[in-house]
Amino acid sequence: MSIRIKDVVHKKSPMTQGHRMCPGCGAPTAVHQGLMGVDFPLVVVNATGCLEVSTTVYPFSAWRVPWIHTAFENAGAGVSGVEAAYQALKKRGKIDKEIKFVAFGGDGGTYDIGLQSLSGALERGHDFTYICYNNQGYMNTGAQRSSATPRGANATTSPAGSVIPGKLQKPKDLTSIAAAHHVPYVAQTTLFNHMDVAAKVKRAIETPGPAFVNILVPCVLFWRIDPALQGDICKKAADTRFWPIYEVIDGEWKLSYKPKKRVPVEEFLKPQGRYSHLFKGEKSKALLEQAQADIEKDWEYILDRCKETWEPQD
Amino acid sequence: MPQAIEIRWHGRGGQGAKSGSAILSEVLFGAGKFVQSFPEYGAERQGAPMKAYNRVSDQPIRKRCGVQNPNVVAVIDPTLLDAARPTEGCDNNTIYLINTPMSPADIKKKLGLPDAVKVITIDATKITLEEFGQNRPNAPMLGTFAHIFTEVPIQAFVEHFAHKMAKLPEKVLSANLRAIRRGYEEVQIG
Amino acid sequence: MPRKEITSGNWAFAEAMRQINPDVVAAYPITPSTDIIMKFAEFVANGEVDTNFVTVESEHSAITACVTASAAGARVMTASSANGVALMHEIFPIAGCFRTPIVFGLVNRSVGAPINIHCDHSDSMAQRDYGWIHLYCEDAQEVYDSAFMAIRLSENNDVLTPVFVCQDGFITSHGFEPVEYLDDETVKKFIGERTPINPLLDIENPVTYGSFAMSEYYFEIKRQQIEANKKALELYDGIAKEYEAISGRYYPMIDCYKTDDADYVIVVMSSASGAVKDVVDEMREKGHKVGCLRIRMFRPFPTEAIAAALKGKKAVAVLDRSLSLGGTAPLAAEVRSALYAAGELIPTNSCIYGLGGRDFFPQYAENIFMDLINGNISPEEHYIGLLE
Amino acid sequence: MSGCKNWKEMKDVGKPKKWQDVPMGGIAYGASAENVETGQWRSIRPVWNEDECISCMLCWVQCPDRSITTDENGKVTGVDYFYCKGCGICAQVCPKKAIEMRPEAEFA
Repeated sequence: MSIRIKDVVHKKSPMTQGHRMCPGCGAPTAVHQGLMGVDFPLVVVNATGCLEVSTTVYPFSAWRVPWIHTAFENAGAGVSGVEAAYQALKKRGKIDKEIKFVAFGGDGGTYDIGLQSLSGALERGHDFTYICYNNQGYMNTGAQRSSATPRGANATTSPAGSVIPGKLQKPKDLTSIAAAHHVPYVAQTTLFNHMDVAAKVKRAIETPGPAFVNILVPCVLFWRIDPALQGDICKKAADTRFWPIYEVIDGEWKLSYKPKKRVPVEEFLKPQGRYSHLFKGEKSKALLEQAQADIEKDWEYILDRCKETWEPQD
Repeated sequence: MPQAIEIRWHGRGGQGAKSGSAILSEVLFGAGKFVQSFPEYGAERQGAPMKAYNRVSDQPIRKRCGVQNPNVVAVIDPTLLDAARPTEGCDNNTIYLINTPMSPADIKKKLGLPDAVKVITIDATKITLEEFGQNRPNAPMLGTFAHIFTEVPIQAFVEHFAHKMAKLPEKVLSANLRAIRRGYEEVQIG
Repeated sequence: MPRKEITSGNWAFAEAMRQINPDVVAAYPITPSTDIIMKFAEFVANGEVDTNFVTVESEHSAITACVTASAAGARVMTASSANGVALMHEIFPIAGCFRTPIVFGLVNRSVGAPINIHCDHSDSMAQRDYGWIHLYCEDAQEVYDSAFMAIRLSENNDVLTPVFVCQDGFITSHGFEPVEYLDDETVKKFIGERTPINPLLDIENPVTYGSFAMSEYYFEIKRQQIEANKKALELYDGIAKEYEAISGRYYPMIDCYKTDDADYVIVVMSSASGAVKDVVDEMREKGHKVGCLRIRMFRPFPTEAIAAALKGKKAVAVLDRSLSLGGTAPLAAEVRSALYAAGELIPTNSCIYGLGGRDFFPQYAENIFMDLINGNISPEEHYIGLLE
Repeated sequence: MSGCKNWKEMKDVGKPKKWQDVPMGGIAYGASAENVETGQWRSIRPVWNEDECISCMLCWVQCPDRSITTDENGKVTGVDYFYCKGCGICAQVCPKKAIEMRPEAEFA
C-alpha cells in the first residue's frame, strides 16, 4: 500500500497546471497528493465550488481525466449517475475497462447543501469515493460560514463583532455521519503528511463500494495565512488534535496519528487571521478555553471509538 | 341510444369500485367495444365514499371528463344509498344496479324514483359471504352487468375473469366464478 | 395480430420503458407519475429489463443522475410530476446545455400551493424555456407511441436534446383505455442503439462537462441550443412518418381536426382535446364551421405550421391549462405571437381552464365556440368552469 | 449540425472564433488548461539552487500548481515559471533552503 514519490513523480496528475486556484490554495494540493498513488483510470465529478470554477474556465479545462459538474448540491447524485451508466454499459458489453469514480466537493457542497445527495449515494452503495476538500467555509462566494466552520471563526456571515465573537456553533462531525452509513471506508486527514493523504485516498478508491474522505485544506483568503504556510498550518491542526487523523475500515475505527505532545490549540489558531479577535481583550480568554474544551471532548470521543489511549510526553 | 353508455360507480375506498370498473371495461373491450374506465382521486383513504366511471361505445371515445349524466349507476355498497347521492345527474332513463337485499320497488321508494325507472338489485354481499366468506361484492356486481350489456353473454364475463385471475388459487377462483354467475342469476329486476 | 390491452397512461409509458430497456433509470416517486416507476421496478425485479435502476433520494438527484448517466453515454429515462418537476428545475437547463438525451415521462400535475394532486400544465410550462422538447399527448396510446419517437428525436445527433413526454395527470395517467402495443423486436429495431458523441466514459479522449463559461462563450453555447431546437422541428416529422410505417399511427406536431374549412378554431393541448373534437362534430351537424387545433409539440414551438393552420380564420380561442401570473397564459401568448408574425391579426380569446384538475366538459367547448361565433371576444382572459 | 463532434476536432479548434465552432454541449477537451500561463500572476519568484537541492521532492509534492520540474531520474530540474504563481510553499518546505523567494521585479 505504501507509495513512494520516486514511483509517482513521472505520473501525470489527473489535474494539470494552468488552473486558476489561488496561489497556495490547499485544494489542488489535496487533488494532486490524493490521486498521486492511484493507478486506475478515473472519472471525476465535481460539486460547484472553487475547485470546479477555477479548473474549468471555458474553453480550458485543467482536468486530464473525464470530468463533469452539474450543480452545487448534487455531486453525490452526479457520481451515482455516472457510475450507474458505467455498470450498465459494462454489463451490456459496451465498455470493458476498469474505471474508478471520484467526487470532489468543498465543505459547502458536502456538509451543507449536498449532504442529502451524498447520503443517498453512500446508502445506495455505488462504487465511488467522495473527497471533501474542507476549508471550513464557503470560499467560492466569499468566506461565509458553513456547518464546517469552527466555533469562534470570523466568517463573513458570522463576523466577529462587538457583541458576537464570530461563529457561535460547533461544526458538525461529517466524518462520523459518513461512517454512520456503514460504508466500507471513511477517513479524515489533512495536508500534514502527503503520504497519509495519498494512502487514504488510494485505499478509498481501491475499496469496492462507497468511500468518504474528509481532507482539511487551508484557504489562504479565509484563514488569512501566509500562502507558504499551507503544510505548517495543517500540521498544527493535527498536532493540536483540532483535526484528528483517522480512518474507519469496515466499521473499525483506527487512529492514524497520535501527537507526541499536548500542544495548545492557540498554536493552530494564532497564525490565522480568522481567529485574531480571540487574541484580543479579556473576553477572548473564555473563547480560547472553549476551543480547547471542544478539542478535549472530541478527542475523547475519537479515542473511545478507536479503542485507544493517549499519553502525551508533557 | 347515446353515443357512449356512461356508467358511474359508487363505492367506498378499498372496496374495489376502481377495479370493478376496470374489469368491466376489459370484458366489454373483449366483446369488441370501445371502452374507458377511470376512478376519481382525492385525499380520501380506505372507507371514504368514492366514484369510478366507465364509458362504453361502438365508436372511439375521445371525451375524458367525468361523467355528469350517467346512463347506468352502480352502487356496490348499500350504505351509500344514504351516504352518497346516487341519483345526481340522472334522469328517468338511467338504470340503477344496486347491491342490496331490498327489492327494486323498495329502492325506488327509498330513492324517490318513479316506477318507470329500471332498477336491478342483487344481494352481492350475501353471495360473496356465502361463496368465500368475505364481503367483496365486485364479482357478483360484474355478473349483473350482463343484464345491462345484453349483447355480451355472462359466459364472457366469467371467462375474462378466469383468464385475468388465473393466478388465484383454484378454490378462490372457482368461488369467484360462481359469484359472477350468481350475480347474473339472482337479480331482481323492476 | 398486435397486442391490445386495457391499460393506463402510466402503465403504457412503463410498458414502453420495458421495451426500450434503457441503460439507466434514476427516479423518485411522486403522484401521479408514481405508477410508472412502480411498474418499472416490477420489470426490474422480475428480470424483464436489465436496466440499472437507481432509486435516488429526491427528484433533484434523479435528474442529476440522469444527466450524468446520459453524459456518460447511457440511454436514460425517468418520470416525475408537479413539485418533483419543480425540484428538478435547476438541472433541466444543464441537461439541455450538455445535449444529453433523456426521455422523461412527465405526468402533468398542478404545482402547489395550495397542494393539489390533479392535472394542470403548470409543472411542465414552468420548464418551457430550458432547452427540452415538449410533447403533449392526448391519450394513453399516444403516450406509449411517443416514448419511442422521443428516444429517436432525443438521441438524433443533430438534436441531442432531452424530451418531455407529457400526459395529463389522473385523466390520462390513471384512466384505463385500450392501447395497442408493438412487439418487442419492432421497438428494438425502431429505436436502435444509442451512439453517444463525446461520452464521459471515453477515457482515451477525456472531456470536461459543465465548465465555467463566462460572457466570452455562454452566448455561443446557447446559440447552438437554439440550432438544436430548430433541427428538432425540422427532423420530427421524418421520425413520426417512420413510426407511422411500423405502427400505422401518425402523430404530426400539430393535429388539425376539421380546421381546413373552419371559421372558428379552438387551440388546445392534451386530454381536453377529445371533448373539443366531440363538440366540433356536434356543432358541425348544426351547421357551425368549427375546428380543433391540438398542439402536440410545444417546444420547439411549430410557429409557422400553427400560423398556416389558423390562416384566415374568423376567430380563435386558445385554451391554457396553466397560467403565467401577471402575463398572458403560455399557449395563448405563443399562438398570438405566431399569428402576429405571420401577419394574421385574428381575434383571439385566451381561455384558462382545468387548473388543479377542474374538469373540462363538452359544454364548455361549446360555450367557447359560441363566444367566438357571437363575437364575444376580449383581450382579458376567459375563465372556463370557474365558480363566479 | 453545429459544434465540434469529436475530441480531435475539439482539440484543434482551441479558442473558438464563432458559435458554430464551439464544442457541442459547452464541453471542453481535457487538459487544455495546460495552455494557460498562470505564471503571469506571480509577484515573487522561487529561485532554485541546484547545488543545495537533494531532490527530496517535498517541493514537488506540496506545489499546488505542479510547477516543480523533474528529469527522467526523478530529480528536480527547476521551476516552471509558465505556471508558478509564486505562493512560496516550495521555499517554505525545503529542508535545505535550496529555494529562495525573490521579488519578480528583480527579473524584469
